Amino acid sequence: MRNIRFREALREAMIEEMERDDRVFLMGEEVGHYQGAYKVSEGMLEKFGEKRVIDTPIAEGGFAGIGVGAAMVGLRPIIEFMTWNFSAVAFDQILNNAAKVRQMSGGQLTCPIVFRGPNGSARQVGSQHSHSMEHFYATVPGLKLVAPSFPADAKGLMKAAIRDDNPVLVMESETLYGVKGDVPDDQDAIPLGKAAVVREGKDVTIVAYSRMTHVALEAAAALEKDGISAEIVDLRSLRPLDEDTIVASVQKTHRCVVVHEGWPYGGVGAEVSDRVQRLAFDALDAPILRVTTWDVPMPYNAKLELACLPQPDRVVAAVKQLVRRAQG
Amino acid sequence: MRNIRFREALREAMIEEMERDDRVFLMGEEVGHYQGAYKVSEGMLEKFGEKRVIDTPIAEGGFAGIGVGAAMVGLRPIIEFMTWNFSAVAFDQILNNAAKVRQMSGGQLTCPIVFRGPNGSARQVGSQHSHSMEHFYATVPGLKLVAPSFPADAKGLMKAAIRDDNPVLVMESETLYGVKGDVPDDQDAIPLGKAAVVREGKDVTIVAYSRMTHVALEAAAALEKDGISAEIVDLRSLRPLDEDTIVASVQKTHRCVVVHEGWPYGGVGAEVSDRVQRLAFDALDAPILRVTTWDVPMPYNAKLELACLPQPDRVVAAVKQLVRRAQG
Amino acid sequence: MDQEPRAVPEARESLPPLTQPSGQLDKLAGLYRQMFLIRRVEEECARAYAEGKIGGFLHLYIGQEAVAVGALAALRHDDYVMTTYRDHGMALAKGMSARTLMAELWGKQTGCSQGLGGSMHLFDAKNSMLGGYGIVGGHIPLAAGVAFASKYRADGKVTLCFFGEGAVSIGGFHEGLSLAALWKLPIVFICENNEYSMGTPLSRSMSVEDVSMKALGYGIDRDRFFVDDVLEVEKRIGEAVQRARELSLPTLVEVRTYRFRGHSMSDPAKYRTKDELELQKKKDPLARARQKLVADGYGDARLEQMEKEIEAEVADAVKFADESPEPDASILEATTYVGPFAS
Amino acid sequence: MDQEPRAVPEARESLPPLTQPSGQLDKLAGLYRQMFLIRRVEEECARAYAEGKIGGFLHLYIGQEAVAVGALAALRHDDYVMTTYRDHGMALAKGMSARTLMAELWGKQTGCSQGLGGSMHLFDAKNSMLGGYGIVGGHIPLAAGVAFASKYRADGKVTLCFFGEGAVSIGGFHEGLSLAALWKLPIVFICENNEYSMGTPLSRSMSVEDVSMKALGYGIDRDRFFVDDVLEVEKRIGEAVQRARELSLPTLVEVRTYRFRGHSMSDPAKYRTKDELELQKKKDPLARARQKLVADGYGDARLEQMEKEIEAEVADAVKFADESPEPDASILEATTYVGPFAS
Ligand SMILES: Cc1ncc(C[n+]2csc(CCOP(=O)(O)OP(=O)(O)O)c2C)c(N)n1
Ligand SMILES: Cc1ncc(C[n+]2csc(CCOP(=O)(O)OP(=O)(O)O)c2C)c(N)n1
Ligand SMILES: [Mg+2]
Ligand SMILES: [Mg+2]
Repeated sequence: MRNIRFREALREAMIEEMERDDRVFLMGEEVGHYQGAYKVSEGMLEKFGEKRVIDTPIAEGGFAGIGVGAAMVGLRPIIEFMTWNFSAVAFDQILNNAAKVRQMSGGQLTCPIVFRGPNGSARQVGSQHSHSMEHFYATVPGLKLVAPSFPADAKGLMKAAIRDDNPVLVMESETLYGVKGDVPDDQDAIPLGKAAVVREGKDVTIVAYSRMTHVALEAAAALEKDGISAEIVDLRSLRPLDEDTIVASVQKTHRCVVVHEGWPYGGVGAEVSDRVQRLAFDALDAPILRVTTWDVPMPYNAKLELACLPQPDRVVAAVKQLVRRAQG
Repeated sequence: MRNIRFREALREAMIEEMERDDRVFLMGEEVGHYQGAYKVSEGMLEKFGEKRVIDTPIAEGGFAGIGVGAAMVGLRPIIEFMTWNFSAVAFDQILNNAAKVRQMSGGQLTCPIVFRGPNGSARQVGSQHSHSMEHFYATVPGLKLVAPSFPADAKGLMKAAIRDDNPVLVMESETLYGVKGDVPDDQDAIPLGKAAVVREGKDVTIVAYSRMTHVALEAAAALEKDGISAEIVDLRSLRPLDEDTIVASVQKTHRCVVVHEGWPYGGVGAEVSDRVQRLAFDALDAPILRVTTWDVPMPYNAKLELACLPQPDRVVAAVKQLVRRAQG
Repeated sequence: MDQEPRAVPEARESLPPLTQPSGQLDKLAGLYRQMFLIRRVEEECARAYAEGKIGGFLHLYIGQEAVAVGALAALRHDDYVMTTYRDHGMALAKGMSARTLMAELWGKQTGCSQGLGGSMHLFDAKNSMLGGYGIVGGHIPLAAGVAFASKYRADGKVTLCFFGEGAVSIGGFHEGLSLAALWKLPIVFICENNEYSMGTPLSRSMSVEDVSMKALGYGIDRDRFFVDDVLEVEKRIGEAVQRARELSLPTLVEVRTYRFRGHSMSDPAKYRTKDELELQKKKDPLARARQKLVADGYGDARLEQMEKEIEAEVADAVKFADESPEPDASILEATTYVGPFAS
Repeated sequence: MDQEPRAVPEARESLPPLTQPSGQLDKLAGLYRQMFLIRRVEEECARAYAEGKIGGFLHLYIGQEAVAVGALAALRHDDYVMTTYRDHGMALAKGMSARTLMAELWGKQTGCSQGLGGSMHLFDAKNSMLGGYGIVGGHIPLAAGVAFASKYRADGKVTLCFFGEGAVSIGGFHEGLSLAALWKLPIVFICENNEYSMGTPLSRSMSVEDVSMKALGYGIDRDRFFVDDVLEVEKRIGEAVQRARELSLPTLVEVRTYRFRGHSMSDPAKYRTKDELELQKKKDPLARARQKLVADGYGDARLEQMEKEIEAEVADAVKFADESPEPDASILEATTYVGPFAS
């Protein structure tokens, strides 16, 4: 067991898989000579050379497409978006090619590719750089999508993503890259599609992923002081979505709060909400509530940004609203 | 009152607004000399000339951006996507520029633009041409989005969209263009954000929009034969979403089925579901069900395509499941 | 389907007018055979479309056959091809059988994509036909990626990427060419300039009608010619293929061609005059190749025999498509994901 | 803020070395003043960033000031400008006050965008500064749209669109230029080629280092020069502005420049050597302009006076930004939609 940072865990996963399989390569802006915009790929160019760690010009649509084309003929690319925000210019490649090539070819071709990079808000980077892009991609059949919260999961899910024969989107978080966590020495691939109960509780289920799992943990600690016991389901994988684990938890707690970054309209949170009300209708003592980013473009001002983002106190308030309602 | 086609209603709205305000122009692929890929803009080039009805090369990102830039300095562009599918290559322009320019400029600039075109499946046009793009856009604050079901609404909402000072996305349907309906002679703008109860009923609320309103109407007729009375809420506007009308209906019927084209994960349907369970929790006798396109890329084969798309019988089955549940 | 194997590029010498060694004549006959097959298959498809056997969009290649046939004649069997929705000619020239193609257009399970893709998405992995794509320009980066893989693996393969002149205005064209040029990928970009993108003539889609000029900005080689003679197409594309294979350098080739039908079946093509069309039809490269064969002494009888064979092949394919079963909904999940479905 | 009005382009004659009519000298002094203001504002911003008063990304323009100042000197006040996230120089040269700029970077309500946009998104509608944008290449079509509006209204205005050489590889560049060329829009595309896009040197981002070569593919005029002398920048951009204004023709201009700081505050710029940086700093156009003024007899005293004024202006702006209130959350909805909020 070692205590390492999130970015190191991701890097180890990529390095181990690249050592295992020479069809795997890493491509993106500044991944090589610059050592990665957020140092996730630090040292990888030196280790694998320019053939397998490839710096690109600024052309996300182009190199995302190059990745898909290379995957179609048997390579296993890892395409880094410097941040997922920039995938908006590559949206068509992911929606129309990565996700569809298997279907359009009637199963003749597959697209074993990983798209990865930091997602969601960073700090004060403004409205064009603070998108939670999972809400656009999780809806697309043909894609898988993971958003780990802890270094061990980051490593295990990244390895699974690279080995998967489908396009897998790995959404990291700039604000988690420095976070440390225990990672088993022999951390292997973690199956995609399994949520983790990262805290047991009996009064409410808080569903979260990525950075919001940490927010949920803080909220749960605060709630505990008020005698409310929160269970936290860390989704880890957004597609496939582990509805069994969510539903089992709600069957136990009878209340559910979903916490995620990104705007409230639709998206992953609404999907979780829809499934819970559908699959655990009789178990619910109160409506499902969501704590999300406010429904506005992200402001630059630090205080307003904090106000927009889900914080522990907003999670606490949502939980208390449910508990009060059930009591009153 | 005149009985005209959906495409004529759209055209009349554009013509009337262009006559009213010379800052309004229409731009897109084949809108002029070719008379529109689906003939929505037929005759408009002859009427307004090449200055205001502008054929573009195939460069959706480019001409969407040109529209946004022109809107920022006071023109009022109508940008036609030949189909909304092709907006995937313009996604960044809509997400990052149209929706954000007001916020980034602290309110100094506005973006009075309309993006429009047919959305959703047509017939057997395959997986790259059958997207229901509303699920990607309705989530974005800064945008408004309408998806009318009938010619009168098409005309009224299009007029409102053109007069609105925000970016408004008008999602039409190729399969509705030929549908006829009564349109008042003096049809004026219809306020954005108001749903319409297009059929009254007492046992279940069916929420739908665009082509699916017609499917819902068929389903309701079939249900009536079985003694089930369905109320249909035609959303008309997806953002703003008229939750008051939906909730009022569910308060009355105690059951809700949402019908829409597009994949089930997240999206408009999940949003409706989330709001209904949250705002009408105590009124619900059964979980909200959704009838959507199957969770796969759209197949070319005609029978499979029909199977994938929401059909009246699937809506009927969902309603009966709810009714049975509440009884049993 | 026994289809004559495509002729392999042998000699690079330029061809003297009409007195050719019989090898050349046989080769031309082989190419003519392919062009004629494409023409006849598509004519039957047009009929089938009118009968409602084919749905959705149908973009015919009639008039442009010499491009696919000539260009692909310059390839090895395992070289790659990608193109647009106007892909029937490319698929047949790359070795797909008429049966497989027609079954796909009929939406049948025996089609190349099991009836899921239809006319716009013809894929044939075993013949390295990597598909027809519906988003204009979207496949250009993909093709660069295929060429990237060839370079990565040093497998010596070349990728041909076809697109219409309408695609030249879109971002994907630029990004694909930029990256291929920067990374020196073994690819040939072939712009089939048929003078119209839907109803838009060249003059209203591009400020510079000479598409090949774009190559200057990327520092890659370029070529440009009118498609009259299928053998000339093979030769010119062959040079670019050689540059890709031997030097790993991309080329942009603009071929000037013409489509005799509308953009798709729903297009009455009112944007051009009858005279224009008639003039172009007089230059039909298919007819030209046949005339050459006749003039060169290939023999009417052999030609008619060949054409009869093809008629039979096409009739058989129609029958095959008619009689094939439709796909079952059970294939949808398995063609969406490899392995368990992810919802 | 009283800022000296930007000099207006008067004469087109080429400037003899260093003996100039006093009008030219005053003009150079005015441009120097702007460059010095930009330099000093940014130096203070760097300090404020270190102190935590500014958050997020901060991309300094230090070293490139002569581009903004020279280019904008060729404009009328109501001509339009759009640029990237590296936008401080552009905003100041277009007439934004240091107060308004710094307040924005401090995230204050008195900032140009009420503290919502920050460093990357400086907008100043009344000065026709139409913003800094964060998505590389994304604003290039917007700028074409602004020029489209000018042509539509025949308002005689010209749009300048600035971007880095890193943007040349992206689709938005190509689409923006294609359409502007096809429709003959009154716009000047100015590529500020500062040799690096983040850590990537030219050689690894473009197959053809001469960005202006791209113009050949669009059939538009082009220009290319090293930025040493701010007056030369004004003259060369002025020619393109004139072409836009009088003939409604776009131009692609590549200016070779250099940034003295890292890409943003978090970039230690390890990808270049100290020697390279020192060499470039010796060619600093700001210092060069000062030397010219001194050599030409503008007078040390006047210069020092000017610099003192600017120091005061900057100090005042810092104080203003420090003391300004933060925006209230109540502005968020009203800056998302005009009129009622739409959720
Ligand atoms: C991004 C995108 N925009 C629009 C379309 C609709 N569309 C399909 S084909 C076509 C014309 C293409 O013309 P060209 O590239 O010249 O090819 P051709 O059809 O002549 O072979 C258009 C506009 C599309 N498929 N994709
Ligand atoms: C589409 C997109 N991809 C990546 C980025 C991240 N990014 C911001 S600036 C930059 C480098 C741009 O270099 P250049 O265009 O030369 O401008 P400079 O910074 O040198 O002024 C990159 C990669 C982005 N903002 N947008
Ligand atoms: Mg064409
Ligand atoms: Mg640069």
